[in-house]
Amino acid sequence: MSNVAPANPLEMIAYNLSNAIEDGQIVYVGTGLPMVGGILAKKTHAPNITLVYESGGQDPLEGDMPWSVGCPFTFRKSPMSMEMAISFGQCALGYVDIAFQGGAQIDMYGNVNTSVIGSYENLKSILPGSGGGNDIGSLTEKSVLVGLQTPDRFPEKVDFVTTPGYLDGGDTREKAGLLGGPSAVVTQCGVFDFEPVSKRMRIKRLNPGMTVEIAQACTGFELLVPENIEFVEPPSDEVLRILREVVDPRKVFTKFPPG
Amino acid sequence: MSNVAPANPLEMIAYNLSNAIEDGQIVYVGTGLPMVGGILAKKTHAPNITLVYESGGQDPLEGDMPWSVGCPFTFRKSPMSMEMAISFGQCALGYVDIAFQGGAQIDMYGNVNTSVIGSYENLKSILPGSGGGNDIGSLTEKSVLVGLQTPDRFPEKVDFVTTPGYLDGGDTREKAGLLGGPSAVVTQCGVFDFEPVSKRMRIKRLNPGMTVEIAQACTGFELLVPENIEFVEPPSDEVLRILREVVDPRKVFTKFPPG
Amino acid sequence: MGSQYTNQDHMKRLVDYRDAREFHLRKDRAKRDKRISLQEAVSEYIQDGDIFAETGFSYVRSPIQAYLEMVRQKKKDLIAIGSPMSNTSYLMAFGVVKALHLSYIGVEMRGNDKNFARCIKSKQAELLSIWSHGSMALGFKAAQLGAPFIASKQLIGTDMIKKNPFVKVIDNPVSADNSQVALIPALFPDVCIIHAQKADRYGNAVIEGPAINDIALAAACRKVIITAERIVPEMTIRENSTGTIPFWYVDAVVDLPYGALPGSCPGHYYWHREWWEWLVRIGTPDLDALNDFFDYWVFSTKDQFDFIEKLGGARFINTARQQMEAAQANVDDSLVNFDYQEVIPKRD
Amino acid sequence: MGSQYTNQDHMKRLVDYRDAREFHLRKDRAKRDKRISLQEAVSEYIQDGDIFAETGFSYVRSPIQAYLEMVRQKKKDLIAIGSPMSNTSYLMAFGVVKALHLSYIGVEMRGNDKNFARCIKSKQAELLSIWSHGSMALGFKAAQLGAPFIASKQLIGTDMIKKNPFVKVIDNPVSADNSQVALIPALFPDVCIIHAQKADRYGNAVIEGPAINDIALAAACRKVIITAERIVPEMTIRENSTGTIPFWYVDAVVDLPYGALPGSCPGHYYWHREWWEWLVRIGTPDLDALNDFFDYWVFSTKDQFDFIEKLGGARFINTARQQMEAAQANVDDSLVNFDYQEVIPKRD
Repeated sequence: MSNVAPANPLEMIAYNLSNAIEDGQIVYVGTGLPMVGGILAKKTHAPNITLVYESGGQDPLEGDMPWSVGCPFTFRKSPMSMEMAISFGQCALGYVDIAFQGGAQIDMYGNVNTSVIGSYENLKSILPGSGGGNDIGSLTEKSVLVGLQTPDRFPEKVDFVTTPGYLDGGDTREKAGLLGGPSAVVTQCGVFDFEPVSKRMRIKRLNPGMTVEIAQACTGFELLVPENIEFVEPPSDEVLRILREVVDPRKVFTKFPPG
Repeated sequence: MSNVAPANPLEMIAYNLSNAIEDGQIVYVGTGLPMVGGILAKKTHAPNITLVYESGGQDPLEGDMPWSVGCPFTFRKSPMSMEMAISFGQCALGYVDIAFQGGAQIDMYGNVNTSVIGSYENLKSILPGSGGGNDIGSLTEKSVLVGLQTPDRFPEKVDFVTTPGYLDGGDTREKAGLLGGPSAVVTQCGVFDFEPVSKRMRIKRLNPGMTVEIAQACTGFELLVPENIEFVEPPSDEVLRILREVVDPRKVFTKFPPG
Repeated sequence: MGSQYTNQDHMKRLVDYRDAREFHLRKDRAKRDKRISLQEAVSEYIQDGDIFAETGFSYVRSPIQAYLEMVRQKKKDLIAIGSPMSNTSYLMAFGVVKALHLSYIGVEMRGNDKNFARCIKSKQAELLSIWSHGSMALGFKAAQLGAPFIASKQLIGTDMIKKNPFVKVIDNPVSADNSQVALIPALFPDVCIIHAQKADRYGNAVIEGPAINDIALAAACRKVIITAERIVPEMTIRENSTGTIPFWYVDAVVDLPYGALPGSCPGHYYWHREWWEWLVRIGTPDLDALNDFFDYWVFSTKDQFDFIEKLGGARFINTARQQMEAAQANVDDSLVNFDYQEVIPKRD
Repeated sequence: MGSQYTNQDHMKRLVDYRDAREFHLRKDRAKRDKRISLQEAVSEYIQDGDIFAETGFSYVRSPIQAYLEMVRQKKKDLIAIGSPMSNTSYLMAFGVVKALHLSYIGVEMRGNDKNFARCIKSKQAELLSIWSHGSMALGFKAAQLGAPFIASKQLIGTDMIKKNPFVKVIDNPVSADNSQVALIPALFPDVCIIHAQKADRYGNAVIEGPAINDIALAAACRKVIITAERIVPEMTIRENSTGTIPFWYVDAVVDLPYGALPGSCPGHYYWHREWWEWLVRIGTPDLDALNDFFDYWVFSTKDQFDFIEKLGGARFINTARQQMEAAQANVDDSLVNFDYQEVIPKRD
């Protein structure tokens, strides 16, 4: 038996994000768990990926966990920085393979809300706004969405579409003229994808110990369920060691429970 | 009596171009006589002008006459170079006060042809093309046109509008949505402007020894003639000395007859 | 100065390229010594009612000491824009900003900025339009290019487009594919303050590290104040042509070392991370807390040096310098400690 | 490589941002040693029929030695574009270029390029569209920004607009003023060669002096070859983050000192001015003269070193270095002579 503590839910998210990345890809990294996942991938199965950041840092030298997407670790002796408009332009130009996007709400078609709970006229709660989320999600070939899955946070329809997923499903995203699209959703329950025709969210792989019932109970709409449920292979001790000792040793983003 | 040789026709053009510049202005300089005029102005009555170039050089240290708008003397220890699109953008943004534009044909409304004599389908002679001429002439507040005045080179209507002047006269330039416009024309005959309502070319000031009749004989359309003809004050010996010894000592652009 | 906006409607003025052009044409081009104090620069060039653009990246090379001076001087009725615009939050709280074009307000994962919600809910500040970072960045870039607008694949299909009166969606008339595009008009704020690592006395400025939107904003804005970490000889900039902003865009130059604190300044100092957590986690939950926070940090300081004393004085400055040098791999970072005390407010 | 254009119509392909995007998505991202010889790079990455973009500024940091290699390899049927595109003239004469999107062909005041006229008159090459420098520059810039098009005040009111099937004029739907604008589509050439002062083996490249459109073109083009005045260690570029082109845009890196001759390369060498006057004043008036000129300069040389021998060998190289250093005020220019023998052809 291993004497390494099993992954906590945030660590499982970081691990699943990391596994969404293939070696050699160019990865647009946002703040928080995507940073952890991106750096973990680079230090494990995908050493040849290139990380780019919305504040403009391109391919920084490896170093400490950035505290923000504007942290000097995002442009640590990078060959260059790019202006913001040009950095996002790379997503439209097809130079970025994969990007990550968190949100306060994610709906059954992968639309993301980072703007407002309720409405701007009738505020329940105001969120920071799009930032680069809309840009990345509108332009990048593959976006991986990430969030803590609860029925409130995964409603049938988001209160406000900040970042377009598959809009109303089917071919509505394509018809709107958008590029790329969300390819997966990573939560504490596991990994989801989008059914190719309806573009509805579907269970792809559950985390160890999870069940379809738990996943459904965490969700505000009906999840599509494949015939055979697959499970995520738990991270090896070595991967957990790298995650805990090298990638996020101060547990900036992977402490559980957080705060 | 001065023992300095009087200005030759090309030197008079450079001198009149120089006098179109006011101290403190930002001047977009093209190749040839405009360079001579710009540098002469900086070394005489307008020491505080700033020269900018289409290849991107901004405010270079003073030095030798550039051989081209891409010559290192156009970016000699300049604080920065700008990409081409951004350098032209400055004209639209109102950061450039005055620019110069030569052409194989200039018509009665200040339209300029640097594309083709005849037509592309029925070529008499092909010219280099717009280069930055159209951009500068479409965007800059004041453009000063420059050319050797002959009836062929100053036709009623250019064979091809490369750089818009006042188009068909009156308010047609403004209605087309263009910015700024030509403010003067400088030739071996003197200085012309555009009558404010019709926007037709008008004699403003003749060079010493010129007459209305000679100017008209050099022109392929009817020049407007003001009631009282003014004459250009000839350049002082000191200005001629600076022009000949400091600005263009190798007579790259002011040798007459050229070639 | 001496220039007035030709158009007093700020919604129209933001997208009025002819007005911005006229303003720039009337600017004094002279290459003269433009150094004045921060107090004078803020007093003279930030006018009540201006459309004010945030620069830098929230807490990276942002002219935060100048923003605090705006609070001290009780500037009012500004319209804020920027991408991002985390500092606009406290400017709203103190009545400096009355309305905004929103891209993003927050401090990433460091906590919820409850002041922002409070200002909007109480109608202390009004939301005028909603943007993404990239679409707003294209608006500033359009301005810099002298382009009336730029087409984009951003914003399409969202609810932001319904909350943005400036952007229109049309079918692409000129590309190989005629699918929908969003037209982003060139954006012309009235004024911005840019913190540059180096500037000469005339206003030629050097930005090191990410420029974000600042080069475009320097071109777009009618008025530009540079606060400089260092005033350098003109030849220092000319030697390797490292300038990014030419002097003719600039109205005032302020010699302001530490002007980006409590944010970071690449090449100089790492941020004070606790300060930002104090701000969002302790300062923003209620208005009294925010007033106390600003009494302590802003109203009882007169300049950056008073502020630095409260951060820990020379000892803090040395740590912040070491951390930036280590983060930028200019000193051996295995010898530098990045630990800090995360701020976790007590719960009742 | 392994990638094919999805769309074979070059007129459509030039403005097909989805095709360019697909092509970029299929490019090998690996950060690997991309150094190959000039012969290999031209052979492999310049394919007959490609839309080929000129870079640099005619005779300033232009990859002219690579263009001469294209002539030697008898590349054919290329579609040329660029701003400016003075080198396209001789490429037309030798059948390398069969059609072009014209901004400017000439050598400024140095004489009329009669070859250009001859190629168009004889229909050896076809004019596909007519542009100004700035409008074409906006097309490349749109590509770099991921923007399907950019609106401009250029081209309006001219006859160029009638000779440009790509640009459309509409009334501005989004600015304060609804006057006409020209819509410039994003332009996506297939391939360009960029001469950079520095590149590392992976393709990270540094441009010193005017970048013209090259940074945008590196982003826009489906394939990019870098010819480098110097191959430098990766850390040389990282040390001060001086890169302008990231390695993932780049397909091949060629170690090519003197690659911009007989043009100039800022930081390295001044141009050979007589060569350009020989070219336009003696070489272009008739086809026999041009053939003789190229026999001497191109077909009887195999690389830049053979070429340099004909320019005057080490003595010329030293003069060119001195002149560039003097022009850039890096040596005392009062000690350096800029006189040269202007080329005045004998008249019959």
